[in-house]
Amino acid sequence: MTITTLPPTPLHHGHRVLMKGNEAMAEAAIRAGCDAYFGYPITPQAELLEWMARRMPEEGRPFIQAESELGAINMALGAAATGARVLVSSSSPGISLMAEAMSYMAGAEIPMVLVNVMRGGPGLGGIGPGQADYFQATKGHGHGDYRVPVLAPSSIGEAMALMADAFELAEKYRTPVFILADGTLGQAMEPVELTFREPPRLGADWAVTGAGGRPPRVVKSMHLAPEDLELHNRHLQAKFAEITAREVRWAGENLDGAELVIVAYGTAARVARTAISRAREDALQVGLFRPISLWPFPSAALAEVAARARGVLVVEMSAGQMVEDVRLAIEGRQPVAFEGRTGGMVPTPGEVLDALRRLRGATGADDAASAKETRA
Amino acid sequence: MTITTLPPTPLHHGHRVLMKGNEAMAEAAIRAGCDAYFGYPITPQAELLEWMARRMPEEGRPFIQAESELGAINMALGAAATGARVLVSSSSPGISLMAEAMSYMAGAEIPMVLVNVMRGGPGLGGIGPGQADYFQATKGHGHGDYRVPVLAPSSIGEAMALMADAFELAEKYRTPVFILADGTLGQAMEPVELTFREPPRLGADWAVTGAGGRPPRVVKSMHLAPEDLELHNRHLQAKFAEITAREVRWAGENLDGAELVIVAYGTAARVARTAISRAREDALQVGLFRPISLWPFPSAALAEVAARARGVLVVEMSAGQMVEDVRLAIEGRQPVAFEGRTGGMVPTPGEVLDALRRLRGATGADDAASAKETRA
Amino acid sequence: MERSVIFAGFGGQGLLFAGQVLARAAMDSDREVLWIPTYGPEMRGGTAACTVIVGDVPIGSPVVDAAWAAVVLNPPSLAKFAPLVAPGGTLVVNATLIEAGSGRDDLDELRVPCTRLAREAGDDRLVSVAALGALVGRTGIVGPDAITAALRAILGRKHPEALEADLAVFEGGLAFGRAVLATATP
Amino acid sequence: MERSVIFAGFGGQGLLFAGQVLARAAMDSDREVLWIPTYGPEMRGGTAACTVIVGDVPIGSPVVDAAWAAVVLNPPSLAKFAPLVAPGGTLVVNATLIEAGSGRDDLDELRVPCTRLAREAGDDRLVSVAALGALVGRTGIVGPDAITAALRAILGRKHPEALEADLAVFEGGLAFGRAVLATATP
Amino acid sequence: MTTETPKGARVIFERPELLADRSTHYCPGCGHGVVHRLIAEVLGDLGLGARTIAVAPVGCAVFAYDYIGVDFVEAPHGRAPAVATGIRRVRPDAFVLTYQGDGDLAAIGTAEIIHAAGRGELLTAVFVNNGIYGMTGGQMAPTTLLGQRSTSSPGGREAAFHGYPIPMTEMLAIMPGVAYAARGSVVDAAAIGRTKQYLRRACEIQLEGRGFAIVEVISNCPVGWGMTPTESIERLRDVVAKEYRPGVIVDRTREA
Amino acid sequence: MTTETPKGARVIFERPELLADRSTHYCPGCGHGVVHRLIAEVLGDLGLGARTIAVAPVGCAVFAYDYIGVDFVEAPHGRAPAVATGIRRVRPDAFVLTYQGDGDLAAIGTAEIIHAAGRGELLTAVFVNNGIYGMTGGQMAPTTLLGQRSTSSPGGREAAFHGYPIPMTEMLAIMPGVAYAARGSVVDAAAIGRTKQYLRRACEIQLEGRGFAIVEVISNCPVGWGMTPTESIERLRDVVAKEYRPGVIVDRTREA
Amino acid sequence: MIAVAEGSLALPGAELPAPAGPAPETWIPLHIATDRCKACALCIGACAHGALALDETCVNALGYHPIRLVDPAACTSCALCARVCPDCVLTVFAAPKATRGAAR
Amino acid sequence: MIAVAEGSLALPGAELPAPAGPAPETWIPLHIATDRCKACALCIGACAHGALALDETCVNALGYHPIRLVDPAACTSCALCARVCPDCVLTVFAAPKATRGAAR
Ligand SMILES: Cc1ncc(C[n+]2csc(CCOP(=O)(O)OP(=O)(O)O)c2C)c(N)n1
Ligand SMILES: Cc1ncc(C[n+]2csc(CCOP(=O)(O)OP(=O)(O)O)c2C)c(N)n1
Ligand code: SF4
Ligand code: SF4
Ligand code: SF4
Ligand code: SF4
Ligand code: SF4
Ligand code: SF4
Ligand SMILES: [Mg+2]
Ligand SMILES: [Mg+2]
Repeated sequence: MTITTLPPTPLHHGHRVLMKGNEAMAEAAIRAGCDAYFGYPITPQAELLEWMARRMPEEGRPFIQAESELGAINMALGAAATGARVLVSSSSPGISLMAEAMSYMAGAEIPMVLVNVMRGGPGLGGIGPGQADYFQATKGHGHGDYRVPVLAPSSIGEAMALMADAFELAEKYRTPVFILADGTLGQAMEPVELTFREPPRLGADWAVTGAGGRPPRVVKSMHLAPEDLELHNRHLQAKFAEITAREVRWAGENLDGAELVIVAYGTAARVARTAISRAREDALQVGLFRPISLWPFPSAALAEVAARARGVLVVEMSAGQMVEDVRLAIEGRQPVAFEGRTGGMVPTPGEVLDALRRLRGATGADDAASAKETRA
Repeated sequence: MTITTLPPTPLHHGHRVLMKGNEAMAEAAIRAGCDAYFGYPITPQAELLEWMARRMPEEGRPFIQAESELGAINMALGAAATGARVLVSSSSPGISLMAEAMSYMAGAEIPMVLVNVMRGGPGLGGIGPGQADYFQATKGHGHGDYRVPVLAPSSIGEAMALMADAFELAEKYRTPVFILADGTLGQAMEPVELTFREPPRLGADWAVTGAGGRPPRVVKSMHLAPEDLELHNRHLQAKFAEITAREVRWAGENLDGAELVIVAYGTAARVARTAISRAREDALQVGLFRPISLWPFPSAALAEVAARARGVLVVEMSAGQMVEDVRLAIEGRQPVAFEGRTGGMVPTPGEVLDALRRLRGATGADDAASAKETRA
Repeated sequence: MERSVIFAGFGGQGLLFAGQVLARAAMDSDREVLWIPTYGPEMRGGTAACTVIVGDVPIGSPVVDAAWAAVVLNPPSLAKFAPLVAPGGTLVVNATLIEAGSGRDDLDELRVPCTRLAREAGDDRLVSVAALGALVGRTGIVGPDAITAALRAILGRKHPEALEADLAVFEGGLAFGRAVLATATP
Repeated sequence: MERSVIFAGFGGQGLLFAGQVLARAAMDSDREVLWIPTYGPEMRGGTAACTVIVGDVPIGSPVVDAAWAAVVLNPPSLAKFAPLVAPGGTLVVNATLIEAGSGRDDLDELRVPCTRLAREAGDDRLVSVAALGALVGRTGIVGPDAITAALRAILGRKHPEALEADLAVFEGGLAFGRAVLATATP
Repeated sequence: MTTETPKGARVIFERPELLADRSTHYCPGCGHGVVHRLIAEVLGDLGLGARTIAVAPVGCAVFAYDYIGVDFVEAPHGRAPAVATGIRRVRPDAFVLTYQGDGDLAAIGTAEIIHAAGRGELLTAVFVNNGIYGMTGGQMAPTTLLGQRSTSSPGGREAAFHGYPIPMTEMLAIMPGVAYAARGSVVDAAAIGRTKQYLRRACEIQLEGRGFAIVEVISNCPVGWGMTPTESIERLRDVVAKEYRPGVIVDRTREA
Repeated sequence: MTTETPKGARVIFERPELLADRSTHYCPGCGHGVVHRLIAEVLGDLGLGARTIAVAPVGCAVFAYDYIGVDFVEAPHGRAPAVATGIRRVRPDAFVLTYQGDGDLAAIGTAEIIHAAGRGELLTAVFVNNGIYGMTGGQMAPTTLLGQRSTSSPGGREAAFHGYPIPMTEMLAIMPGVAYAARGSVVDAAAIGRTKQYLRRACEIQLEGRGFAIVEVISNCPVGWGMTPTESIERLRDVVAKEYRPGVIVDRTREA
Repeated sequence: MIAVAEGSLALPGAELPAPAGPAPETWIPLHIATDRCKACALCIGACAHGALALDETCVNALGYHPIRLVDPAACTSCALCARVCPDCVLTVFAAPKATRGAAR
Repeated sequence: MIAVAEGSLALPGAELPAPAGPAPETWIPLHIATDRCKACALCIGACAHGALALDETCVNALGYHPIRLVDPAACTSCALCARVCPDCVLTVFAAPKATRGAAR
């Protein structure tokens, strides 16, 4: 069901146009200097691939619809190993097939940006929007000790801006970076100000380019001797610590004097925003804490914000995944409640409002309990 | 480097023999009534596949060395969809390739047992023992909202016993089950009492067997309408809640009067045990809390045990993964410290002892801080 | 204040297009807007729908508890979406294909022979444009000129040949919507 | 009390086998035991090693901070493992291939011409069995009869042809280990 | 709705029993509907409905289980041959059939089909090649012809940039494990009749235990091709069938 | 250790410059060593060392990057052709070479090699077929011969149970994107010489921009085969080479 | 609320109205599952006798103008239409002896 | 501590001792990187003149009895041995005019 952004390219910097999320992300990547795109069709991200299929050749840059997600992610591994700026996109089932290669890239420290336009799972599930790949993106996708930065836009404009940031992060820290969007963001159209940004090229003194005039380089993740592999892991952990210290991103709204705080990202955060404005009508002061970097998770900031509120409501389009990171940040000091829909359903503002009312009604103790229930 | 258990089969019930972990797990599966095995070679689990290659034909049961881990896990999906008792085994990188199919099986509620003989990562990493796939097994392997029971043996004998339990759990709850072992357990030999158990057959009234005499059945994970998929997710979540309520497993040692508690599983728990006995020598009372089901995690039991101690030390052969579940269980009520080695290295009893001494020395506050550091 | 409109009907009736025209018109009228389809796998003959939310501040929730208006172009859509319109909201019904009514007396319900108007203009796909005209004429959610401008902007480049018919059908729908308004006044 | 022995040398020297024989002997002597190889990809010529831990209660840690004894059959193994032996521990050195000593004066260090003994018995692989004999003769970690029984149990079924040579080499190593003990006495 | 025969009249053609009496989700004119009917007819003719376990692909035909009245397993995208292998090995007496599209079989599922065929698994594989990714919106498939436009080859497929179409069935046919490989089409009633014969033979071969059997059916995707159903059938006949020539590609059960 | 030429003497044979002067981790007699040397010789002869980006497999040859002195990327198991495709597309002026074993290329990597070949990627693929999974301990490979014992086919490979050996290079050769496909061996100095010629041609074809080129080299795995190196070479000559016949399989650059 | 009475076209529900042309009692060689027809027109092309056409006068439950046997007399019951129909809309009967003559 | 003095075999380090047979100053057509030899014996089979053999008298750093040119005079510098050696242990030289005669 391809509806193409109107008007078609060229899209002039500074203009305000109505763009489809998938297509806006694709164009933003091109303008951010994406040297190559590799992908495989899957709903609800197909338009991102299709946009690239038309635009990359126009720009004289490689585009390949690979034989599979395995093919796409490994083409990306090879291209990125040469220092190229590479984008890959897919949706939930396809992302699962990329677990091994993501672990390889994290291990070999290969920068690359991977967009997951999440849909409802598990399995083939459905094609409606979802946020149930949070655990996968932030924790256990591939094997081994590694983390990758995960950026979660909640508007099409933000998705475009984060695309450039994602490439910058990837190259600065030599790591794959996830952009975690969902079907709603991918399929919706919004007016966006076209403000493109191409991050500076840092120069990859590690990349394979042909050994001419220098000793050969190897881009690899294997370190057969456990002693060596542990050293490498220490290096990676130090890098993750640095990212955690420096690259936390989040946005707050109405947090001053907020009685309750909603923690939500992406599309769920938009629903929360509407619920919050309605809550004001019945004199309930609610703030929004919106993590933008899901890893590193803004734990310290959240702990501080939550300390000033009576309770926290986590809203997700899942059965409750980010809620674990929220609880790790708050460590029982405030009650944490959860409201979520699954399988392609999006919570409505009304449902969130009800959850806020319940949370206000409940005592801290009750809430803590109900929060636990949500994890049962 | 195939060293085969001596003496070779037949292995009589009741006998005490010296067996290699990989081979013991394979034989235990056969005796538990495993109807089919599908695998792909990878160190350090190759001997499990090789044992099956010899024994399954002896038993007149199917064995296939698939073209890949994707092939193996999907053959398992098909065989298990008919109600057969199916085993698959691999090691870290191969397990990553099974993420999509595991999500499908969780979604379609197909019982199956998957053994991960963990090695050092990330990427190709190394072949030494590791425990860095904890997040993957317990949280984010595949896409979508699902969990699968994860059983972690810490001796070869226990691995054999858990094999039968795993099949039983899988069929009782119609879910894939992980057995999370590591290279040490797979490669080591220990004397084991051969006590085999074949769980009863429950009869699969959902399985595809040919529709003769009844309406056709479909084993699937797709529910295109979000409303339907959400209903299915509610059903799955209810099942996960039931498993969490009923199937928590853990073992405790010297917990009474323990000043400090070590939380560790698998091989790390064995190292902890030795460290604990040494600690007694310098009058340090330390207990061992050993989760056997990593999901469902024994949160309530741990919270209770920890409440009686001054501090908790988590020991893992990783950069710290289970430590998150420990902190979720304890929610800041006691200091949580972490000691781990990575990349195929195994912590020594001496290192663990030092960590215990540091934890005793430190004040609760310091420890909480240091615990945080370990997550940085 | 946010105004949400659901467009629903057969896949072939051009709903997504009409929704985009409205969204484009809203944007060009300096309003904030969000267009979101209920996307699905390639199935013709099924019921398709999209929602357009127009507001003064950036749109928050892409889902609405109740719609400000709905345009239903086939019987299944009436059944599914009429109940989702907020009390006092507007319901545009394609009278050509739908005999039944919503049965709600708290709606401003318009029966518009959209398919006929469209077919008469020679293109079934324009059925949604006719309905859009009626909606605009009835509610003034955006100015008619904004719609015609949007149609020119969108079709002008890609399908100039189609433009005239679209404009004609829109005008027809618009007049229809306004006429209804007139009869309603006294 | 736990006793750990490291066997290390060239891949072809039969270390894993010798370790298994010791493990089997320990088990049959109603001890608890754990055998663990340092497993690696197929590389010949590299250094291979295994550890055997014998105790009275089920073995805890598969790794040891310091070994109770080590059997090193080639120069790299001496360099790598001699430092890991606990003070007062035993070090069996294959004098045929290793000229250097450990340089430690807190060890009971035996120089045994293992390769020669083995080669004389016609099979390089038995070099480890000779060393095992010396270890057992020197330390009595298990009874000699347990070892010969284990050799019979293991080889009897799979390689009866090899059994006699193994037994002979073991006896040779055993005598050597005991002899050393004797010379040590006065 | 069931149809009762007017008195005295003879039934020349009617819906096969194994085909559900309901509207499908397929687009107007889509060949999947014809292939579904042929499978239902053949399974019915051979009396296999009761012992068939079929494997559905990920593609427009994922819903085959809603239309063909036999047990079904839904395979992950491209893995149907592996899933079917698992079924085959534990259910020796089942009749196992796979149904795949060209993206499913010739792209992501390449390894699985080749190795199932290489093992000579006793499977009957139905491969509906419409030269496009229908379900996801008309992207290029490995079988898309040179010059053909798709939503991911908007300027038409170019060998140098997109690569050549892959002759999947011909590649499979060279493996000794493949007992039978044929290519049919849905261009007209006669071709549909021949396709049915191929399918029937591919089923008999499994029953005879002769090896792996595959029938490729070149089909249309009016929506993905951006044509009317009639135009798409003309293209199938005049263009596609010239590249992917229908006929029996290999029959090792006939070889000496 | 470097070797200086005795005064007055002419060098008949010496280690090629691009081959590291160090001991390899390969088992005694392993054919990987010979293939490594040939690659180093050919890249040297063609002066490609400076612009070559090679892709290492997962297999015993994963360490190729320790021995052949060019830039290397380590691919996940079986994915070398995809990795190389990515390199190829962003580095048009690089010389891109892949090195894979039979488990890597013909099992888990089946889809990647077929589609890289189908796209006609400008790659030179070296496929070392030793009919076994060497690195993991001698398990059966797709190329293992019928009757051959391995740690995962202890009774010998049986067609009915394990399937047939897969003629991978022959399958690849039928695709139009494949400009050149040949099979060499390491049975003796003469065969090694021919193999070098094949490798050289496969490299030239990439330089000429003619398409995808692959050289399969049937090789030995004494350890995996449970033989002495000498016995393994005899088996390679007397048994393996009879099934996988050396020679040029297709050369589309010679065709009219 | 306002109900605007508009002379809207007569609409069938899921049921196709009795076909025009031959009166009900005459012999009809085709049974048409009108509600499942998607108007792809492939059957029209398959019919050598031009006996079929889409019925522009109505729209079925799927939103299409369904197929109609416009010239029953021309129909030879060859079933080519039914064999090419992707939606198995058509059931074909051979005329009973009596009527067959009559149809000619 | 006890040091048991045992007459252990003489051992080369990474360096192969000067080969026996021909005296050092005589011409040697092969250079052997002894430390890299894995004693696979493939070169022995390749040599038509039986000029090569494994040296059982010593063990190299890898633990093998390395190859040795036992009959330099028989060597024709054909390099077949070197071409089959998987470890590139052998470098082959053609004798300078003078010595060549002498070697005969
Ligand atoms: C792992 C994965 N990747 C991608 C998809 C999206 N997807 C669904 S169907 C399909 C391909 C359909 O093409 P084809 O197999 O030719 O079937 P058709 O619809 O044309 O009949 C794809 C790529 C998916 N569901 N899972
Ligand atoms: C995903 C994954 N599966 C399995 C392995 C284990 N593995 C390492 S090498 C190898 C195959 C080696 O065989 P081949 O490709 O023939 O190379 P050879 O060692 O024989 O040269 C396997 C299965 C792995 N590293 N990664
Ligand atoms: S998209 Fe193509 S293949 Fe899919 S149903 Fe429509 S016509 Fe058929
Ligand atoms: S295992 Fe086989 S392939 Fe690997 S190095 Fe040894 S001989 Fe070579
Ligand atoms: S072929 Fe079938 S679906 Fe198409 S028009 Fe004819 S009857 Fe209708
Ligand atoms: S049965 Fe034959 S003659 Fe009659 S309508 Fe169908 S195609 Fe035409
Ligand atoms: S060069 Fe030729 S003659 Fe000399 S040793 Fe080598 S093979 Fe023998
Ligand atoms: S071939 Fe090479 S490695 Fe083998 S014995 Fe001869 S010199 Fe040594
Ligand atoms: Mg298709
Ligand atoms: Mg191999």
